[in-house]
Amino acid sequence: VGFAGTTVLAGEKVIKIGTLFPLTGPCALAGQRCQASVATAAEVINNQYPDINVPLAAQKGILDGYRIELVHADHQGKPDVGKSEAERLFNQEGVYAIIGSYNSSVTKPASFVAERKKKIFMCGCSSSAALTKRKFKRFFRMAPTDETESMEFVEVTEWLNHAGNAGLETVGLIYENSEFGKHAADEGKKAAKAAGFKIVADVPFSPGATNLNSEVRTLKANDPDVIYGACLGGDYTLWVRTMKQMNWLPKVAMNYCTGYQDPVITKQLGPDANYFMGGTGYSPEFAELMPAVAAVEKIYKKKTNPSVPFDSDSIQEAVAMFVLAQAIEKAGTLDHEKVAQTLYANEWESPLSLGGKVAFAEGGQNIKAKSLITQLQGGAYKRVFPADLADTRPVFPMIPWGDR
Amino acid sequence: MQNMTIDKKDVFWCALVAVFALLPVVPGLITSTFTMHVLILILLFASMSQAWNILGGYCGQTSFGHSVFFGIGAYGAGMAVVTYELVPWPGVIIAAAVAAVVAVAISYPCFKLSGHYFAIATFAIVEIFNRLFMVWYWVGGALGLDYPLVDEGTLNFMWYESKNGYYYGALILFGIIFGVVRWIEKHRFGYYLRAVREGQETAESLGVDSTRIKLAAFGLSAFLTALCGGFYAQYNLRVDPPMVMSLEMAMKFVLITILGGIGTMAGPLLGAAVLIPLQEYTRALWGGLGGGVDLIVFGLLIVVVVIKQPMGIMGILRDLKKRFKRTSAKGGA
Amino acid sequence: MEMLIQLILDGLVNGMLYALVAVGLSLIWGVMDVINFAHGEFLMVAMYLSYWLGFLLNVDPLLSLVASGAFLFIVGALTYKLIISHTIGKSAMSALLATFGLSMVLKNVCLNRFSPNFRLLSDSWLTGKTMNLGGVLLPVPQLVTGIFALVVVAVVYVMVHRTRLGWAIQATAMDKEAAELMGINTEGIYVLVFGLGGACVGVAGGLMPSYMAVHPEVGTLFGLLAFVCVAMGGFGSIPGALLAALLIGLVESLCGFYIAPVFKYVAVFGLYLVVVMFRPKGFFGW
Amino acid sequence: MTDPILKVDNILTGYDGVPVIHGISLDINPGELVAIVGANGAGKTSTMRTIAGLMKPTAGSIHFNGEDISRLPAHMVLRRGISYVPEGRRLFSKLTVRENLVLGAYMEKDKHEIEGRIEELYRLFPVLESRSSQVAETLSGGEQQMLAIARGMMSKPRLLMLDEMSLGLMPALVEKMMDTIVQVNRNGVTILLVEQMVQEALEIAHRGYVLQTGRIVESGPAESLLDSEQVRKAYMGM
Amino acid sequence: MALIEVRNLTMKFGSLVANDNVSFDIEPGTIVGLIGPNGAGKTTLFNCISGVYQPSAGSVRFDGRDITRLPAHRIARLGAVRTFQVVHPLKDMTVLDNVLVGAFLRESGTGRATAVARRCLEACHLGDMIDRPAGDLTIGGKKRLEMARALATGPKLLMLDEAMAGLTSTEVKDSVDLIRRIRADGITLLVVEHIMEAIMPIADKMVVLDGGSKIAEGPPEHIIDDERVIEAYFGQKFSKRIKARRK
Ligand SMILES: Nc1ncnc2c1ncn2[C@@H]1O[C@H](COP(=O)(O)OP(=O)(O)OP(=O)(O)O)[C@@H](O)[C@H]1O
Ligand SMILES: Nc1ncnc2c1ncn2[C@@H]1O[C@H](COP(=O)(O)OP(=O)(O)OP(=O)(O)O)[C@@H](O)[C@H]1O
Ligand SMILES: CC(C)C[C@H](N)C(=O)O
Ligand SMILES: [Mg+2]
Ligand SMILES: [Mg+2]
Repeated sequence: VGFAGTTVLAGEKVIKIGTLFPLTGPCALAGQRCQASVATAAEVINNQYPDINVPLAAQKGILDGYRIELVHADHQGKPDVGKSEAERLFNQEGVYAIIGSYNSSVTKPASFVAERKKKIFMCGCSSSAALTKRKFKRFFRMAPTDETESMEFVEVTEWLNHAGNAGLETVGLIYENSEFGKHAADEGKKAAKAAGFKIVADVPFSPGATNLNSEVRTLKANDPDVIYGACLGGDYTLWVRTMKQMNWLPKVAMNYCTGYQDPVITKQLGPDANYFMGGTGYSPEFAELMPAVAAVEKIYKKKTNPSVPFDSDSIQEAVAMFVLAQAIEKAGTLDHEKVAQTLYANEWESPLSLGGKVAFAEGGQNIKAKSLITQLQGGAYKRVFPADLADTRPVFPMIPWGDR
Repeated sequence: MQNMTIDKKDVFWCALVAVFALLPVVPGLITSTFTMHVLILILLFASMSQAWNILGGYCGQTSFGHSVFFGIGAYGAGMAVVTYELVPWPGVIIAAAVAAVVAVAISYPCFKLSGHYFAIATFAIVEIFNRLFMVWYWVGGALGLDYPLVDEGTLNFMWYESKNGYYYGALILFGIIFGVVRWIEKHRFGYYLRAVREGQETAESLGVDSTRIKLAAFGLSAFLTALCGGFYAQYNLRVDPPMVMSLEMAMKFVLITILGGIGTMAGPLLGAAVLIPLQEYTRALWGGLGGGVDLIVFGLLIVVVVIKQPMGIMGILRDLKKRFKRTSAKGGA
Repeated sequence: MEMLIQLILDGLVNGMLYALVAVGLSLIWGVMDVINFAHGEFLMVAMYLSYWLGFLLNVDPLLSLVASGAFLFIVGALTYKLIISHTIGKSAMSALLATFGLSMVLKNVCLNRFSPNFRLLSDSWLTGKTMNLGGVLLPVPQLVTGIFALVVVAVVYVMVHRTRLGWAIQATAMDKEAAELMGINTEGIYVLVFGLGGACVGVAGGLMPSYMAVHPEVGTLFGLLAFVCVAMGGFGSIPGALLAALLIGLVESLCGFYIAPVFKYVAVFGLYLVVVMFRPKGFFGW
Repeated sequence: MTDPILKVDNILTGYDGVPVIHGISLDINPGELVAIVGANGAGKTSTMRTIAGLMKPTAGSIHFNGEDISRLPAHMVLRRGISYVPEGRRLFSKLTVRENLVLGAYMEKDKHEIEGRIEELYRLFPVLESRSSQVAETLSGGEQQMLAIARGMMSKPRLLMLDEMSLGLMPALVEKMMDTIVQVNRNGVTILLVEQMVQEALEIAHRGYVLQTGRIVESGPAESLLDSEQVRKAYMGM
Repeated sequence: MALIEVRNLTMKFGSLVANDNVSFDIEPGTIVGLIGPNGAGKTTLFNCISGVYQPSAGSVRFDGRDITRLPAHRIARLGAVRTFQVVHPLKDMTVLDNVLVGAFLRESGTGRATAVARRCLEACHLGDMIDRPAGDLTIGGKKRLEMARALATGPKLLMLDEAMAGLTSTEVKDSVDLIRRIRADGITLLVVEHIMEAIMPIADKMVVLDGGSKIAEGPPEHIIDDERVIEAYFGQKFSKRIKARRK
């Protein structure tokens, strides 16, 4: 029984690409955005957009008239489902490659399927460093890893000590106890320890918590100067709200690409969202750094409901689509081996990436991946670090709840 | 009259044996790996639910805790391969034994509880185990265990391109577990199980040591469940607590059995044969739409089946049989 | 010392919220012996209703809880009429299966209609207010929820134990057929009980968007905790559910702080096991 | 002659489509005490359950006071004035004796009236008064039976149906129950009695019906049934 | 030596003394009737002997062994099996399966156990119901099922708690015949019964309880004339009748 679902019209040349994201379940919000992001990129590639300044936008399709056709799949945030959906995409739907799949825990088994089938797996934003340490030959990841982000956090912390005389010594961690949170926290701890900071609080919590009282109390009791946070969605708002209720804040709070960078967070939390910091790969406020994004984002906004701009995670999925298409175009063939080699061999133009370029090291990590440290000020993501890209000085220490 | 019923039963069993005899040649007939995948899952989930059925169906102790044993089995395989870089077999066997021991250990306090109190206790146990495994570094904690690329074959119980190996594995598992239950059903142990379910006091008045019976049922059920867990780890190449040791997984054991017909031999198979394809095909059809349409349809279908036939699919079959009998009786008269 | 007081108050306030969620479940479970697996999703639906009323019509949660209570009454009654009534007297487990299906439907219909976005009312009357009692901080929204919880629990208790209707409810719970022979319209009682169970959780959900984000998954853990509360208190015992909920809140708070936050739910579920080891029918169960 | 208070006309009922009552007709006049006797499994209980509205007849009709009640649910049947004391007691096991009695008068809202009825019944069954705050579950078998009857009478029915009332009662009590029933009947309550103790039942009844495998095989004045050779042989072991 | 020796058995529920210092013996091969007013403590005594309750004081010896604190299933294994006054059929199992559970106590093979079960069912006049779910039986049917099930365990002592309640006189007669046959097979019986037609003719000895204490013990003829028993249990009218019938 085939579930082809699409018919190839006579004469039309189609490259099927599978998308694999958590469209339902606890990570559905992010997953749906990622899916929309890939769809946006595919639309730009398939049609002529002379005014969009992104490779392949100006031409129609690739490889002389091939159109990209997306086949969407939902892994619900579950590794077992992700693995079987990946197999279905390859075997049943006959997709050429898969883009996905947000959760690192799912990306691992799903990309395993691709690797042993000798097919390409493009990963946008899964952030576990382990993914690109597996020496896979057909796995490529666009985003920086938690490892790099953690080192960045430490760098910022040191910089604040240095430039701002902040006297930051102790670090606390709060993270959802999932594959992602745990991994991020481990990296954070490692980096902080290496730089001589003292870890005074290590607070994992079960995602989807009914309250975060004990978690925040524990933080408050240990009173770290800096917090590295990895909380998603509802948990992030709950965390911030709970800190407010307990009338406590660290001097600095830095967040992995998570709840912090959600484009609607400022709407949800209002002014309470301010003065938190985090790693950011993209935000509409970066327009001057990444001028090409605006036009693409217009399409993206139409595909999201409620309509939102790109965020650092979802935009990476569009990058993945663009880079893959560029590689196919450049390789001039659909041969997986050749395309994979081409991907490795070149440095790719990527106006949607903060670094502007994409290039892969062995294992598939994008070595040009970059993120900035931003701080929410007045509801906007202000760039605060590194200095050469900054547009604002950080507000530091965070303004206590009572004085806002 | 008596002969007739025996004859009919024989026909039924012959038909069943014929179907099972055909099962091994299935891989030759099916080219789609997705269909194979669905078949494998049907066999696996039927086996899991049958293992659950020993305790939950025959013995009447509704456990929402079986994902603990399933998880232990999965961790056994996973740790053997990932942590100790061995073949999965010793891990699975040890884990199955551990699962049985854990079952016996937790059942001591739990068996004092009746009905829903027991059910909630088992579910509390899942939540506890899940959260402990999430922070237990030795078993991988929240990071879970990811399979490395190992050689294909029976020794590693790992196949990449073809699904036939997994299919036969699932079939053997299915054969073992259904065989065990079939044996139980016809022997003293099975009668005692049901007697304990229907009335513990009565059973004891007839000389049945209900505590021992329940312990045995729990241990056996856990052991078999763990075997299925090991298979699942090998099949999915990853083990982590939300995947194998969650309440959601535990619910599947219960749902499939209830849907098929609780406390019956064929129930788990029927339930899995309906629920799994429903789940997989609705997802294949509508999952990509993104709005959870597949899950809405899936949920609605469950509700409709229950409304139409609260006794499960076995109930539907029984109704059909009754109707058939009545019409044939009329015809005969 | 101050910390201890603070933690105890934290726990009690949270416990009262759990009680409010659990009381409806206790009613349904105790009277009908039906496990309503969709209870957490009822909560979620109520939260959405309250959120939308606040977002679109600017109704404060303190007012919309009336609407969400009423709406969930209807949802509960309909659930009984359309689904549960078909399973009564058949297999004990079929209601569980049906409500599991229902919970899946509700969760995903909300996901489909309202998107997976999480939503929070950030300018309700109560949002962000805290009360400072000599250094001990208490969040006002949770406190108000707690007060509502006590009121609702008291009302339900009085209704079940001090009124004619309550007698009828208890009689129906014990022996449906015999109750009918007393002239009690048991079908009506069932509809009412399911409706009331819904209404209780409706009130809880109505209040919550002023401090908790609403999203399709929000009800899950609350649902689980409600199950534990009801069982720990003893099925059908409303004071039992309240006591259990408070205890759960306390254990969560104290263990979360003094041992480690990751273990707080381990402690909660462990508490249930400990309680039923000594009292196999919960605190006040039969 | 007056119209019958209860007229059962050729009813058919069964369980899961398997018929157990194959066309039963009964007429009961106001003020009568009628006994239904029959062997185990003859369908006595099923007949009563059908009249009480707990089972729906697949054919035939039941008229009470001229009104067709065959489609009414059980609680509506009670409101018409028919009280059924079921086989096997069916007490509210976790409630006290007194609470069970109060529930028996569920349809009555007047507190004093309820008190009055309870007093009355306590006079009839003094044991119950001494156990009034004991939980029904822990009563002895006989005590439970008394409570069941008392509860059935709490609604002041016009027609009282008693199913196997003597089951498990000690001889002295059976005697007393029979006296009580006659007493209740004299007070104007019509009674339909199902009994295994055929002799005792027919001794107090005005009329009787004999049921066999879902059909009425004999009926008539109680004395003539007592004398009937067939009845004596089949049910009285003589 | 007596098969069962009950010594000073006392059972209290809170302040209520359900059995008060009860002692009696049962000789092997006899039928002992246990009677007494409703609530006298007969069922409670059964529960204490069969291990459902742990007596507050006193002891029970069975076949020369102290069984006072043994769990119910051990006592059943030793050969003292009881039926329940409030019937407890294993509802969703068929009539045959119900009895099989009993039969498995002595026969581990399914085939032979089935043979035993069928024999017991025939004896209890349930032969034509074997494939029906036990829940479908009428009260009388369930009572006979209880008996068949207990019988199938191959007991030394069979304790029947009102096994004949709910039967018509003719059916009672059948059951009495059955009990006689059971005794002829060498099984000792302890029978609680309110139907005197059933118990009087066959009992070798009667034990009468009232208010938890034993008020009389002896052969049926003596018991009938015992004033205390008439007062507490039979009632005047009834005892007249039964005496008349005896003549
Ligand atoms: N719940 C049931 N399901 C199926 N069949 C039943 C059920 N209850 C009774 N029956 C069958 O219906 C028939 C009539 O039963 P009913 O209870 O009316 O008899 P009865 O005359 O009251 O007998 P008894 O004196 O033993 O109480 C019997 O053959 C019985 O097996
Ligand atoms: N579990 C219990 N808790 C409290 N009281 C009990 C319990 N079981 C029995 N009783 C009481 O003990 C007394 C004896 O009860 P029992 O059931 O032994 O009487 P019985 O002689 O069998 O009467 P019957 O002939 O009516 O069956 C009764 O007064 C009863 O209320
Ligand atoms: C923040 C996300 C990009 C990280 C993702 N949840 C992961 O598992 O890697
Ligand atoms: Mg009857
Ligand atoms: Mg008794």
